[in-house]
Amino acid sequence: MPGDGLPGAVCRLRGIDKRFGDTHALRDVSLDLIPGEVLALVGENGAGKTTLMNVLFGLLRAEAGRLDHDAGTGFFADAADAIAHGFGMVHQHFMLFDDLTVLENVIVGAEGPGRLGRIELAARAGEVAAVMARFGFALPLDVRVRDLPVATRQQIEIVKLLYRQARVVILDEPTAVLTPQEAGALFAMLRGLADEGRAVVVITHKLPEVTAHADRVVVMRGGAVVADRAVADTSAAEIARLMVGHDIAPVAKRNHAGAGVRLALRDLHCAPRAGERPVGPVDLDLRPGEILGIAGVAGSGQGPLVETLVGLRPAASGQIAMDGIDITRADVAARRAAGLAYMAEDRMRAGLAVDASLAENAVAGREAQPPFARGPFRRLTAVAAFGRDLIARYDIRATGPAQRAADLSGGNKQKIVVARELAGQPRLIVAHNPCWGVDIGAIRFIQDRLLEAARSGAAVVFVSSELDELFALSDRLAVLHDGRMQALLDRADLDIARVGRAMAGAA
Amino acid sequence: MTRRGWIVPLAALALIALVPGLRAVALGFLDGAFGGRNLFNLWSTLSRASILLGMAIAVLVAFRAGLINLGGEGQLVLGALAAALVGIYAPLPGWAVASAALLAATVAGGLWGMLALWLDRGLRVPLLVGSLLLNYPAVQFASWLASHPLRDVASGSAQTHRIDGAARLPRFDGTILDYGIFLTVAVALLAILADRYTVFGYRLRMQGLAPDFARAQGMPTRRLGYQALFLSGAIAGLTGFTAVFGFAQRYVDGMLTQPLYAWTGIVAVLLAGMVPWRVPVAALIFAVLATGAGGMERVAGIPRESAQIVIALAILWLAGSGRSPMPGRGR
Amino acid sequence: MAGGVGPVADAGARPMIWDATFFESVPRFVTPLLLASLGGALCHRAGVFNIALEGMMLIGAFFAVVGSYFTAHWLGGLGAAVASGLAAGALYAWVGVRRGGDDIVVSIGLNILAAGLTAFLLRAIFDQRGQFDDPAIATLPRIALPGIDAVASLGPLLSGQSVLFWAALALVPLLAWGLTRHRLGLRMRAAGDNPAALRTLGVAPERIRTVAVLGSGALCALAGAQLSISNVSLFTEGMSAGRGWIAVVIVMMCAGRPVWILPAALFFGLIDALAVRAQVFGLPQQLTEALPYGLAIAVMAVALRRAAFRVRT
Amino acid sequence: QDRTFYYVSPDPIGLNPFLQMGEAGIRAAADAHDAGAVVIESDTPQSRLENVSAAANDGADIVVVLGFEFSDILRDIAPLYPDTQFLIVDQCIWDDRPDNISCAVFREHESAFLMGAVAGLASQADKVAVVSAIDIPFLHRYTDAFAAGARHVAPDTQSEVRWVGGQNPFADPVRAKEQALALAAGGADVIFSATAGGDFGVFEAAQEQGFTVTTVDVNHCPAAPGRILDGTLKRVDEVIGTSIDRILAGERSFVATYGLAEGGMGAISLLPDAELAESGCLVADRPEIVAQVRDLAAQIVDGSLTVADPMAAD
Ligand SMILES: Nc1ncnc2c1ncn2[C@@H]1O[C@H](COP(=O)(O)OP(=O)(O)OP(=O)(O)O)[C@@H](O)[C@H]1O
Ligand SMILES: Nc1ncnc2c1ncn2[C@@H]1O[C@H](COP(=O)(O)OP(=O)(O)OP(=O)(O)O)[C@@H](O)[C@H]1O
Ligand SMILES: [Mg+2]
Ligand SMILES: [Mg+2]
Repeated sequence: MPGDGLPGAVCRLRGIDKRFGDTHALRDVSLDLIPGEVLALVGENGAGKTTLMNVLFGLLRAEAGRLDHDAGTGFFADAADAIAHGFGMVHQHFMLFDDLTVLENVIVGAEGPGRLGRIELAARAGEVAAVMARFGFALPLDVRVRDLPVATRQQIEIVKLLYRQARVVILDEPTAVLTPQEAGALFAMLRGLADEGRAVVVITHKLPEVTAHADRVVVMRGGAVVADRAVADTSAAEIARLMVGHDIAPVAKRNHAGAGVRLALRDLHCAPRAGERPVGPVDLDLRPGEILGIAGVAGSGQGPLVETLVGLRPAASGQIAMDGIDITRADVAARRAAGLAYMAEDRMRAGLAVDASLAENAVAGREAQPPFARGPFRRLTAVAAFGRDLIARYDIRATGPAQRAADLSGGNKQKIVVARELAGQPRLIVAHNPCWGVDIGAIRFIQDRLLEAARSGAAVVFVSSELDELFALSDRLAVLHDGRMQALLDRADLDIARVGRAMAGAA
Repeated sequence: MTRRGWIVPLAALALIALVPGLRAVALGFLDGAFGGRNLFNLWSTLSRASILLGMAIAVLVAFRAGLINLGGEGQLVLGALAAALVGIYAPLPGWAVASAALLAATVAGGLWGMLALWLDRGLRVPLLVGSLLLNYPAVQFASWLASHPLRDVASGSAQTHRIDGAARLPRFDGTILDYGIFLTVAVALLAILADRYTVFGYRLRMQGLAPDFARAQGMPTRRLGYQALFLSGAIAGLTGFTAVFGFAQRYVDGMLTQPLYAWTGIVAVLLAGMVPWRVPVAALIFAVLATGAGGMERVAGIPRESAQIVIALAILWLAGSGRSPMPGRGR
Repeated sequence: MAGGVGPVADAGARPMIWDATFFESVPRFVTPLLLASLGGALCHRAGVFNIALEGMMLIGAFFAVVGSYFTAHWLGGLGAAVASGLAAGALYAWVGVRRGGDDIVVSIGLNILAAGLTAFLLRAIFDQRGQFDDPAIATLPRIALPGIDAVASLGPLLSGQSVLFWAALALVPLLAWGLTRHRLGLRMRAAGDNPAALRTLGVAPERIRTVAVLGSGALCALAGAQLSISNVSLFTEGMSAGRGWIAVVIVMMCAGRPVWILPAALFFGLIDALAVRAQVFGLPQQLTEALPYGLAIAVMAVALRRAAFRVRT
Repeated sequence: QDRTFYYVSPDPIGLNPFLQMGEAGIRAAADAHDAGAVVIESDTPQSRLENVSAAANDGADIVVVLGFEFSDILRDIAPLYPDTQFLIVDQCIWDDRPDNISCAVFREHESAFLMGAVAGLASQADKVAVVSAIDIPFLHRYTDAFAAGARHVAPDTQSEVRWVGGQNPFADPVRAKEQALALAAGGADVIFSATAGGDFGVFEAAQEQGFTVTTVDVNHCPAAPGRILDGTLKRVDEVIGTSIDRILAGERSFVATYGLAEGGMGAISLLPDAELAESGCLVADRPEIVAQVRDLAAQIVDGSLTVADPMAAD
């Protein structure tokens, strides 16, 4: 009975169940989407939020459950079906075509009428321009997406939905890559859409956004919905407790900065690759035991800076010194020999050889040193023993040192990286988003290890996209904007508004 | 192979055993591969397997490092050519000629291999295409040398003079199999052991599996790449040496290209799923297929191209079953 | 001439390379390269690294002869060639697109299959080894251009060329237009750019890529048909003779852009034609053989250094 | 049938008339001696080696191979099979020939010289040319002797040569055709086609451009009506028959040489008038040319005219 059973709701999910192999990603989930309402969907990493939306959108098949919507009953066959029913989704990772123009990005898959498949480009451009005018966007239609900044890309995604006349608008972590100010503007726009009678769903990890902008919040944990209530009836603290199942004590952080300078950057400029914007100048002094946080919206120059620090890309000019020794021209191996440890952001490609075994990953970087090698020959027993040792000490969930790294869960993969990098008693740690995509338990574990390393005298450069964890761990915080150091704040001066302004480029 | 992987071959075996016509074909095949008076065909098969093994190992070394070297043919031919040059012109005692030729062959093949990587790293011509294109100048240069300056005019063929008898690789009595097989087998053994038991092998493997990872761990990836391509080319060159000093006793235009040794080597490595110890097995299987198909044709009149078709279908079947033999290229 | 054998040509024989038949021969070399490169471009743009162009060409060359011989009409030859190219493309699509096989492995498999299958069928159908020719093989019609014939320099170049030459030329603007202004073309570029994103828009990238691979199969087969039932009227084993690889180079160099592919194919066709003629300069034949490949490396080095193309390998 | 004769070809036989004659010869010999005949085609150096070995292994009484590709192979293989007799046609092992190898070789240059004479006489432009497979000494027997023949009858004649080359020089009509077209464009109006499997391409070019052709080995005239002047005849089939007779008669390790005098080489214009009229060749309508060619042939046979052997010259 379409329509009848949905008083006030545009769609209704009931009893959804979904497994990926041994992972029970969704357990008996039910959810109503209501026109005119902004719904926040929250939960820790891996709670099942994205999976649930993918099921709703026809991108994944549920094993059990049903979907009722205002035009009928039954799951959508595919994304095309969902789009045809007025559903639109902005995905967690941008789903844009870098080499296509903005206009092409918007119309692919909905090219409109046209004889024999011809695209009436002028007519489509007019329609897209009309949509943008109505919602106050100003995007250049014939620029390639590759050449646009992140916040603009976000807007293209939303224009895509509006062009397709979506009545249900789902955004998966849309604010992860935005400054607080940009996020505020986005929510204002979403409120406008809701006021026109659309149902809006926002997935986010930022609880202040939930309390400030949402009407209703749904909390997921371990694949199940654990709370569904009006925002007015709850608080950020309660939502956090619901998410992790217990209260979270704040990280115990004390300043251990010692004397001397461990890392000195002087007028450092990173060598840009083709199509990149220049990064620099960066000037910094970092003391032993000190944790320097680096904040900035994605693409502000964190990547090039980190790569230059660890020796993966040359410096265009300027100087890097470690313990007073110039290492500007030293390669990765030399820097590592001098005590550098590096936790790469892209753990699947740079942090790990996922097709190699756990033990082989664990000894990387020291494969030629005793006890793992004698002369040119490897000592396989020592390698395996070291793998077993790490498994025990870091509580890595694996069948043994010979297990393929690819078969471990995300958090356990990251534990290998952390364990390996800390095993050598490093003097300088460069950690790039080390807690990205791992669950809250593992996050605490990794953060504690970093604090421990700082306590025993290592200097830490801690690059993260999460302001919360930057605030919790940093002794000082550098904010990057468009490749330049926009601000350098002491722990005592940390203030969300101030950091947000610096991220957006204001002084 | 998985459990399911055995079903197709087993079914094929059963079919062959039950149908009389097929049985005759199969017997012709087996005789062509293993039989003959004094097991002559078995020795022929081994002789072919030796060259295929060399080429497969050459490919393996590069592929393990993630470097798609399709230039084996040029490296093989230049190695053979260098060996022939030394073999014909070096005024040395037999054993010294052979050693110098071996050295020249490995260096020539190795340098040609490195050139392909330099084109990639230095000029951005992708290795896959650059190494492939480098085959043509190498093969044509060898063809020119064999047809003009180095030609054994009296023979009427485009071929160089014969290597002096004292320098040749000896043959097993009464067969066409020469001692070159000791060289290729030794190289294969070394490569398989080095892959597992040396730091160098480990680094090559890591670079092949995850190049960004190897770089981030401070492995000398640039040097490793050139070393891998030099080794790969050198092994191909060594294989060329065994062909010139063993099988042919001179360089004959087309002797290494027409039988598609280099391509078969690549295919053997792919079919072995790049697992080192499986590569010699695959090389042997291809040698058996080739000589056996010849026997099948002689006995039963079945065109020997059928073997090629079977190989191609096997590759496609493996590719489609999702077990990508290329590291880091799978799904 | 090297090698000590006295020259047969009389001393003073005038080198003749820029004569009328030379220009007439250029389109014959250009057409197969152009068709195969355009086929490769479809795959390139759709994100399929198809390096089986060589094999697809060979299959097309063979079946063009089969169709032309049995129907005694060139349309039969083209029809059979296209059908075989589509079949080869379908095999590629099944293994490489639907089942997700690695492009390089699938391509190598298909190239080997093409060589083996054509040799096998040559024997099975015509009971021949190596080569099949027969007066019954109908060749493609040549299009005479009465007006242009009169123009001294252009006459031989443009008049009397096969239908496929004109078809290939016409395909260049058609594909260039289609890739931007046709729904399928836009989706192809999208599939090559970000297949996951295309899927979220309700379009299955596999389907688009399948179309691209089928198209490349058909175009490569036509390239083969030009070789076997237009340039000559016969089939020889290995007839594609490395042209498919040159086409791969052209596609990469031009990043799959039809408008750039045309001059590149002209260039390599010209080199190919020159290589055949270069003996008049007394150059050893092996040098002229190697020339296109050496030049391909050089041109690629220059082209790829200048423009920062993404080359997917 | 208690005897078996084997024929191992160096390349796929295909439409290569020379290799086809080898097959015809072995079958005729087998019929004549009530023996079995087995034909094996090779395609690579390795398969030549394997096929010769397999033939000997199968217990062949006589193994006939065609072409220079087999010299090294027989030198190695023959001593292993003393009970088998080997016959190399078109090539020989001159030093240290094992006892069980005999040779039959031809003086191709004698016939090629005659083709040059035909071309020299027929050419209106005083320009003739040769397309041949690959620049090797053996093929200079065709190219050089042809040029010499043309100049012998018409000293002002220019002669040019082009090689097919490529991956497959003995069976590449595509390249053969391009070379012929280029030569025609340069003004040659008679072209000698000595490309083995590529001849068909030269004939196609002749039909398109209107030049005439002389050919090698067998009568090609019906394949390109109105375009072929004359051709050499190489009696491979007969020579195989004669040689097998000699082997069966107990002769060992002989070298037989065949030229115009022995009848192993010939030309269509030298055939009896009735056969010549039937041949379909253009020279049949040019009695003045036929007369001169027959005269030259007679001089070669009686020794008053010697055609230099380009292979011996080197
Ligand atoms: N394609 C997949 N194959 C296997 N497991 C998957 C797949 N997609 C998701 N999962 C698993 O399902 C669970 C739910 O994942 P989901 O992506 O829905 O989490 P999420 O709540 O969106 O987390 P995050 O906040 O990190 O985005 C996780 O354990 C995840 O690892
Ligand atoms: N590709 C794979 N092959 C085999 N097993 C896998 C694969 N991916 C994940 N698994 C298994 O599935 C389980 C769930 O993986 P998933 O990444 O969802 O873990 P998770 O619960 O989200 O943990 P984490 O929070 O550490 O990411 C893991 O135990 C892992 O062993
Ligand atoms: Mg997870
Ligand atoms: Mg998610």
